[in-house]
Amino acid sequence: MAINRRTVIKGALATGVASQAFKIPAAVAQAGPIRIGFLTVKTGPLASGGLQMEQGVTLFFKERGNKLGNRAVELHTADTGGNPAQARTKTQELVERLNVHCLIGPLAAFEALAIDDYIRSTQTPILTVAGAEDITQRKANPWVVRPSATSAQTSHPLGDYAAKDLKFKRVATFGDDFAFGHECVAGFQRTFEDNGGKVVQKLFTPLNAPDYGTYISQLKPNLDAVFTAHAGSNGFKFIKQLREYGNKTQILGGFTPVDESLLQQMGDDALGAITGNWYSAQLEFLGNKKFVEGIQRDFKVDPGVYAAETYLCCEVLEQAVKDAGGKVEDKAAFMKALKTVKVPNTIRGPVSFDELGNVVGNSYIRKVEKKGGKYVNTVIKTYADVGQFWPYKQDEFLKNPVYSRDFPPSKNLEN
Amino acid sequence: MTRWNAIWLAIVAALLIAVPTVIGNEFYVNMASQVLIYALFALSINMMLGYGGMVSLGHAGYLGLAGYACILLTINGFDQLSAAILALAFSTVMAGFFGMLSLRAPGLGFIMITLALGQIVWGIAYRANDLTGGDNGLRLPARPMPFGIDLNSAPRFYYFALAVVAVALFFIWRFSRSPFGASLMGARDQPRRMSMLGHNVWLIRWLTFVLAGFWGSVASLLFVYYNLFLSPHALGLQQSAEILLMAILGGASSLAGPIVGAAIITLVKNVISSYVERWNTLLGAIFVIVIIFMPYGLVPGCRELWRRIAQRRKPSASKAASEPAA
Amino acid sequence: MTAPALEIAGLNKRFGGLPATKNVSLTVMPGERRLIIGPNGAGKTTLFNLVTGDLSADSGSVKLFGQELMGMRTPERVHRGLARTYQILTLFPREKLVHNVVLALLGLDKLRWNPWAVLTGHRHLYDQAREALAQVGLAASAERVVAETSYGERRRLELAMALAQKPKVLLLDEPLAGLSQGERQTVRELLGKVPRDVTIVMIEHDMDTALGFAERITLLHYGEVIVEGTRAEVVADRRTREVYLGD
Amino acid sequence: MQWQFWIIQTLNSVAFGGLLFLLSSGFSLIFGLMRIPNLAHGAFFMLGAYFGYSLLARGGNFWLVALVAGLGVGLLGIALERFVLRQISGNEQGQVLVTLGVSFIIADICLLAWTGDPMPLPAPQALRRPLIIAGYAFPTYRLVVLVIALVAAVGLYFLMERTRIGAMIRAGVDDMEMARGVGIPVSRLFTLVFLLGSTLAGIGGVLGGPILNAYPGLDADMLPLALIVVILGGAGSLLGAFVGSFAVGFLYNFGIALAPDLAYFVLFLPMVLVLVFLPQGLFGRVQL
Repeated sequence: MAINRRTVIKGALATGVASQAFKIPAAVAQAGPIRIGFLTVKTGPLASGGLQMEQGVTLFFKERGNKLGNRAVELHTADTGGNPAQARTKTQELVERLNVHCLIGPLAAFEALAIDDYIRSTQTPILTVAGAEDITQRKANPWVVRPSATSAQTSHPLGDYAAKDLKFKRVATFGDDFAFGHECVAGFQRTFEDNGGKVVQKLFTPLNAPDYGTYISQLKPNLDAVFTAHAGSNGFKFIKQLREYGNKTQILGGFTPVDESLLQQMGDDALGAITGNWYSAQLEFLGNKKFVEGIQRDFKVDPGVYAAETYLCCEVLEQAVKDAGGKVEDKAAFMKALKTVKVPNTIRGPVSFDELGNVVGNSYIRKVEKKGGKYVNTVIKTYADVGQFWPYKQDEFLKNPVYSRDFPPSKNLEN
Repeated sequence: MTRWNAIWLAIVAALLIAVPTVIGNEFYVNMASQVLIYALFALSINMMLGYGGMVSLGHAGYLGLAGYACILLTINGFDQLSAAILALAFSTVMAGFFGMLSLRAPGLGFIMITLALGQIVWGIAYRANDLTGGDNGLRLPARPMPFGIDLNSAPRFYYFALAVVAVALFFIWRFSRSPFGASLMGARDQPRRMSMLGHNVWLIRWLTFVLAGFWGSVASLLFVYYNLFLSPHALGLQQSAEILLMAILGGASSLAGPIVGAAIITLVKNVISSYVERWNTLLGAIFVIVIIFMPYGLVPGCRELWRRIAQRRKPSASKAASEPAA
Repeated sequence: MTAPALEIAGLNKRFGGLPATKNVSLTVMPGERRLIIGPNGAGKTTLFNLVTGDLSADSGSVKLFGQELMGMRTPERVHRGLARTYQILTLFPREKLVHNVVLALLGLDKLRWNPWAVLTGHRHLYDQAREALAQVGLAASAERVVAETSYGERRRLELAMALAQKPKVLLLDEPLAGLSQGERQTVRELLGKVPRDVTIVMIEHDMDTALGFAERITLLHYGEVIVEGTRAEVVADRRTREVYLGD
Repeated sequence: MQWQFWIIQTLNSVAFGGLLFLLSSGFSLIFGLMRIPNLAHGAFFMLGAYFGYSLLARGGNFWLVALVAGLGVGLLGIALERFVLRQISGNEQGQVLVTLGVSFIIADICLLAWTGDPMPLPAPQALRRPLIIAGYAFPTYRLVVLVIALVAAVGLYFLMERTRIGAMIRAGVDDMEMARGVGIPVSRLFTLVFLLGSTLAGIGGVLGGPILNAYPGLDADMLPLALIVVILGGAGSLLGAFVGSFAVGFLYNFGIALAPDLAYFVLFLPMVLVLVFLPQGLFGRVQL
């Protein structure tokens, strides 16, 4: 726990008062540092992901000597507590009191949605890690870029892989009963069924369900696999309980359940699980090796996907600042730079963005293996240039309603 | 009202009106608006808690009832005023129904029914995602424009909230000194005796439950107008507990207590938390320490402390004064 | 022929398997002073609770001036002219004496539903309350808080609250319990002054006072009416001596 | 619906009910005797799980760890009772505030001490292999937890019904003033009951660990369950807590198995109904 968590620069309290960012002429302000607001969760049940997010950001700016391009950086970290109303207040604080030039975060989709209109009205560029589909789709927010993935983006290739490469026919899906779970499952279901697979059972569990025993005992026999879209401690609990009930079914999953940060704790229970993700700590990119070493060195843990997300955000931000010539005060130009940025060598490989601000980049199929006494997510297949609509066409995709419990419709359920 | 009270009131009113000009920064003005909103929540729950002795753990349910009703009506084409009135009416009627269920059981039973009802509202908000957007929540398109006044700037919204809360506070203040209020407090202390004196204790409690629900719903509308967003997180048990804790922390037996409690909890959550990483521990510690030293909350506790200090300063005078009155 | 002030017929109440009152019937005429006696556990207070509606009877009938009370809630019975005091003091200890009486007056006043008026602005309530306090000799203590008064004063406050309501039928549950000799005398005189348009039913153990006060006496034993009659009849009855006076 | 479904779900129900009994019997005892709604009970359960995790990671024997961790939590309970709750006895609102405050503190400190990551508690090696029943696998460990809960229930029954201490506790539950009057050392009894109740919560946390893991939010997930059990069964009665636990176990498992869409209401709706029609719970000894 020996982390230098206090990244907030306390002196800023004195400087920020009463001046509003957009009133300051760009030329004058450019002399000062770039102010970045970082929304994360440090308390409450969601803190696990939030603390990892902080690891990524902390490591990045430590490596860069607190600079982006040639401008100094002032990082302001805010704890949303995983609560939408508090996320909004903290965003207001960052924008109104501390006059940040851009935001990174927040963790959860419902937090991102709670500040959506505020971001629009204050025109604050934000690099988000939340998965909520429509932020970059039907209700696209022009001030958002998402370098990681939508909730379903990595489920699409996994569905494709399960149907074509693994030749799976019958799969049950299991997910947290909230938007992320619904969207994550829906993406898998769509590509899987479009390629001949059948989702024969769909179960959604309340977020606060203490025990999955009931649900697990309801799983159909003769499944080729069970797909899980549980996040955080729920994914952990689900996989442990599945094996506890002696269920040896192949596990498939979205990008949350067998995260590197939890993998060692899960032990053999997770072995063999195949998941779709835009990242793995095993990726051979030079930048990633440095990142993994850095996290292991500074925090004595393996980097999870949340740490990778914010580190990735910083990489994208850095390039965009360079592209914009350091002029983050000109919001429109800076936002344009963010959306048109191409970063060839991030920890997840090359990334660019579509016109809606969502990432186009590699998507990986990974398998949990044991290497040298350690559990790892080995990459077994790479889908290149996967965007949020892959493999569908944007306009056709957007004609459909947003992914939910009921869309795409489930035609193959067995009851 | 004594002359001193009038002077105090004038000073406090002047201070409150001056808040936006004195503070200046939008963020803190918004913070003040939030304190006002939560103060109204705490004041409304305190009608039950302080005067009626009814501990409710489901008050955030009104956020769900009034809040979602208001947003849904607005989205479906109602103008802001009708939406607000209908939402308040709906929520108050539901309060009537909830009151009938909750008042079946006394004490812990009452707490548990209100908790369960709050959780059921939460569950519906969560599960009925076609209607409520589920976990993703719903957005209110815009703040209302009462009498054509645009409320989008922080100071204007602050004054709007201040006006609403002032009206509510005035009502609740009158309520606390009214014959009905006296009957309610009587029913809190000696329910059996009260009914033997001809008071319909059940009806007194139920009406209070409904009134508290009404003002809770008004606070809910302010919450929604302020945030322009509502999701199930805002109406969970956590939120209900927070509202209850505000009233207890400040002192349920006083009118100012809930306001003080609301200010402390809101500020620790939203402002202190930027400087103190373990703000949850701090909040918990405040609860424990306050109750150990001031078992009935901050405002009554401070009043008592003040009285003692004053007594020590001029022992002879106060002794004489306390003999006949006390 | 006027209807009896209080007419109880065939009243039954069981707690679990134990009968608390068994087929109790008694009739109290207007203006009468009735004493109810019986050993501990005879069901005297239970009988009061059944009459006031604190407890609901299993079967039987209670009529107040000919009007059936069964099925009515306590406050409705009170509004029809019933009042009582409690053996175990049931007051508002944190309030002033005058406020206690005001609450009693409010109970019968439409004003009690008003959430807007300022209570202390209604002087007539306070005047009436002070009057009631004066009636029991507590005029000087009106502004004191109950918790600071003596037991005897509280007993008298109980009485003042009941009397302030100007009831037609007043049930007194051991109004002398725990009082000193002097205080007993005060209360005794006070009861003597209650006008005859108030019918009084009293439970009391202090036989000196009780016998001096009552015109008719009912003896309860194990929830049953054993003896009823005039003072002399009951005292003379063999069964009275057996169950009550003999011990 | 196949018959295996009923068997497996019944086993799920009783196993979960057993765990709930370990969780809620302590809450019920404390509430019954002292009228304190100890809202820190969920946090005690979670703390037990975290203590258990750390002790197990140092290679402790599972059953010994459960006892030690439980007693650790029990000592904390005594501290809470002696130094805080005793100051404000009879002040119900104060008790609500303080116990919630303590649970805030515990949750926050757990986050600091054990990070936010879920921590698994390994079940004893011998119990990790699932049992095969009617062709279906069922986790052996859960059945063992059920057996422990039954043993605990019998033990508590003897303690309450057959010992002097139990008689004193029962007397206190029924009428505190009377108990004080006949010379029962009420103060020491309170401390003892608080120790017992908190220890049970702590042991429950360790035993629940291999099923639920230790994670931030476990407290908030479990506390409502304890409340529901106590409400359904009635406070202050061991039998009530016992029956309530299994009733909730069955309601929860069959509710969500048969009507998955009602998962959010499956516990709260029956609770409202019970309270509306039976305000004292099913076996209430104490006026709630």
